[in-house]
Amino acid sequence: MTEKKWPETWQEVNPGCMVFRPGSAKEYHTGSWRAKRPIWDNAKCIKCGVCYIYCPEGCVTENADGFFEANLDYCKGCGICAHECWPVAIKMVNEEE
Amino acid sequence: MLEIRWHGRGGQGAVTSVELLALSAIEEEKYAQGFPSFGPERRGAPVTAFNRVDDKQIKIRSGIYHPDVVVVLDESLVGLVDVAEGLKPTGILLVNTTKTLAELKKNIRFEGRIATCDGTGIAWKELGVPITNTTMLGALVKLTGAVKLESLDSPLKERFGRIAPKNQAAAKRAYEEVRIISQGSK
Amino acid sequence: MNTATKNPKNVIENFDLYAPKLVSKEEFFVGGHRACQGCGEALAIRLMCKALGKDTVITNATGCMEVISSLYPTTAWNLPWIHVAFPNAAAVGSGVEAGLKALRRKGKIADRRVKSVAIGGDGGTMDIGFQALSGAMERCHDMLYVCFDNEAYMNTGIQRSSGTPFLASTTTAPAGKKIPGNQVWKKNLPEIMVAHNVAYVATATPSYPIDFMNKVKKARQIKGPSYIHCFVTCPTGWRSTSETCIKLGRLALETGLFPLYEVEDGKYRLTVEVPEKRRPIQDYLKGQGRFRHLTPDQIQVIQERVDIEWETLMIKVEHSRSKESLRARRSR
Amino acid sequence: MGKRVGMEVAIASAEAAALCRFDVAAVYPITPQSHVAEHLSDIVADGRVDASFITVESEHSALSAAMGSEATGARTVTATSSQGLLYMSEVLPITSAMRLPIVMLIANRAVSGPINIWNDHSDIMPMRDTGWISFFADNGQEVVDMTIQAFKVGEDRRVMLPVNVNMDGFQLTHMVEPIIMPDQEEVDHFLPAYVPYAALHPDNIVSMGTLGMPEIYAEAQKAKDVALVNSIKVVREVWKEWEAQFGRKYEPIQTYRTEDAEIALVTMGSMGETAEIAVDELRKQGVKAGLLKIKLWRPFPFDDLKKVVKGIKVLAVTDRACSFGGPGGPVFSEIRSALYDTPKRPKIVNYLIGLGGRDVQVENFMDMVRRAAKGKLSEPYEFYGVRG
Repeated sequence: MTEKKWPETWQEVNPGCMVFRPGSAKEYHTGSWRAKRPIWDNAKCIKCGVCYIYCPEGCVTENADGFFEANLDYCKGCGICAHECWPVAIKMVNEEE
Repeated sequence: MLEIRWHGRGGQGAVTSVELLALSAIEEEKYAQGFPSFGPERRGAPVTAFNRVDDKQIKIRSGIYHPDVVVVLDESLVGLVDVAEGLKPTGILLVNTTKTLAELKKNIRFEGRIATCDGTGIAWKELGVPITNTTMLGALVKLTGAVKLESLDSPLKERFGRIAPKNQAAAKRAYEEVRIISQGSK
Repeated sequence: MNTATKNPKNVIENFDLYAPKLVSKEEFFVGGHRACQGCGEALAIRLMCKALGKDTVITNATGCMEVISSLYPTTAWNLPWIHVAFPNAAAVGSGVEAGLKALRRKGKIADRRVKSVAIGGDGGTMDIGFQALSGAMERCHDMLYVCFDNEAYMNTGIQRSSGTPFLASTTTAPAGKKIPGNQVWKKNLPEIMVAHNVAYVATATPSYPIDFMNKVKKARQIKGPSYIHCFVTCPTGWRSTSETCIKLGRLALETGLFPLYEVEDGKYRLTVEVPEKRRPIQDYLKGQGRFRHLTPDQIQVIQERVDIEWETLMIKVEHSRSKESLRARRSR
Repeated sequence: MGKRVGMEVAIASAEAAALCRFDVAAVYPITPQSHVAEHLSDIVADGRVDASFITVESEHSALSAAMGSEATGARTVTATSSQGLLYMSEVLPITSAMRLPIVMLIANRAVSGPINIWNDHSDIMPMRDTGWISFFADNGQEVVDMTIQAFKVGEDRRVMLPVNVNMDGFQLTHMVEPIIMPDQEEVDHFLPAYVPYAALHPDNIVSMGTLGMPEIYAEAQKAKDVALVNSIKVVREVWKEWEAQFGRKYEPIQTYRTEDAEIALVTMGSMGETAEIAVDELRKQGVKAGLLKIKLWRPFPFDDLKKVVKGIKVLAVTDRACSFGGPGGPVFSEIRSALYDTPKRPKIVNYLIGLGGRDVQVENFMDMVRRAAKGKLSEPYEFYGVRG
């Protein structure tokens, strides 16, 4: 189903305001909400994935080396990952730093 | 157009009677209506139900106030409710009773034709229960010719299945036994 | 510091260290949604969807999760999803189930099981949606209902619901000079669901993600009604810091306030062990602004209630265990 | 070509839904709709239609469950009346906004209070702005025909809107009368299988019932209104097809003896046929009377109305509901508003009749016409026959 991302006119609004683009909320970047961002110290990381599982945005992903990182387009800077990281490998730093 | 009012008590099957009569008439390619009085009455309370039968399409959907026929399924209603209310002078009052005209007249103010039938007696004998709706239907059919007696067969079968023959027998017997006990003053 | 770090031994028993790594990386509830920073409910939904997998239809009651996930023309959902109104998620979900069942039976859709899952907040489930939930569960639809209980109407601004705990301050049961917050005890909905003879009832929290996901998977398999009561932190409504989202859920367990258990065919079983010596309720209450006004006496009243509820649950668990062993002995 | 049967109209409406091979029925019983609910469940229990019957715990859930099943692409029917319809009111506009073509059979009944189980239109009238297509039936035959037509109109891709079929409670629902029931093959020929625009299924993921911000909401409302307004074309088309196949003609406003009429009654629902008799009687007395029977209430047939009132000097509009504190009954205010722009509009008077099951007889309709012809009523709208 093709549809315009943003309906300019009433004719372009989908019947019933249905959305046929699953996961399209990705178009909105919540990264701008962030005041602090998480930084991983991979030397301390045990690759357990607790940061991945606890992220409300689902924005922490595992890289090729098995370490984890946050997609800053979506990270709101809640700090859960840093707080829950057992080996204390994640630190929240101010955005401007 | 023939307009009929049925008097019974909630649970005695007056509504079934009007349905069966309407279905029989429609089966004969006639037009008919059958409808209950839409009251809050429950089992035991005096209730009424109505029929219209005609050869032409029936348009009217308001109530029936001046019936051509009144059928009383339960003789205890006579005197309790004004069963002859609005009944056309040329109409017929049919009562399920074994009472004599004189006895009935004590409680009925109607100068037209009166017919009786021992519907309860017939129902006991034919059905084994004192439910008189199908029985009295037979009597009504005889008096009015609203439908042919045989036309009751298929609706009765549809409705009662296995015990339809008993109901047919009861209707037939009432058809034969109903008597006009007063031709009225007119 | 998080409580897990403080009691690593205890936690490791309940939380397989590397289990998170094994959890499916597929996201069915994606970033870009507008939930608050550190939203426990958004996290819980993300985990629930992972456990459910793709053959699922979600029915969402009106509430935060619907609002933050479905701003037309976008959606955070990677699953078929429907929202109708506030009180009727269970009813809509039951219709989804009936529709899918009929269409599958008649060969109009693919011949495979697609699970109907209805979700709502505590208000949409325990209050305004209660009748619809009761009806749907009683009718034995093949559906799962998950209540995300953050203990107040957070979507509309932290008003009191029947899920609000005793003495918590909300915007309609505020901690006033005369009346110190919510005056009644929280409604025990899981118990009410057990009374519906629902085949599977469980409590959960995203603080114990593997436990939660296992319960969702179990409920998904059940061919009939199942109910999960998921306790979720709302940093905004609880006036707690975002990063303590997980910790508060853990403290709710460790204090015995919100034990994690499941009830299968009427049998109770704890799924996450609670420390022998439960933490004092004060540990849970202190990090939350909604309880800041409490006096020591009031905290003591809450402690006593928690103790009683805990013991009551333990009796049920014990009773279920002895019933089990009795049955086992008989069958031998 | 169908079979002429005697049948209670409520049962006939359920039979008509069965001819449409519904997939799901979600119904909560209420007087005088209950025979519809019972008979739908009979049909499912007997396996005459392969469907699910959901015994919901309320009307709110009835329509909610119906929405859930319709959203999966299942052809879904529900039914209600009176308080039940009001209880559904939260869900009604969402059904149309989400473009789910559910068919609802409504046994019209008065709204409390005082509580009253009898017929009038005070249940559907407050729901007129919810975006549903509304049919009004005069008799059992129309109930059956309209039920089948409703699925075809609603499911049409140019429409995709829910449809309610209004039948007067008791006056129609509890009436045994002759009805020509179409054959299954005829209905199968008329009504194609339902192919939904979108359906809840993992094979084609959709989000339904999304949030409309202020930048979207107004556009969405406009889109819904246009869909409803334009649906009249499809209604006409479907009614033409129906006439061609079944020989029974339907029009948004059916006229009776209006060719040279100077004064016309306006009715909606089962009183129309009784009013026809009144017109006949008045004609016999030399009164140039006629009758307009509104069959399509939403979308309102403005063009049809303007056409049929040409030459009519007085319209006596009957309403079966009161718009408290308003300009008159809902049908009246609609008609008056519709004719405001016409250069030679008739004088329009309003009678509120048949409220809460109050019987209206031929003589009453004749009286209404006679008095309307004479001139003004004492009030802007009259509670006809009310004592005091």
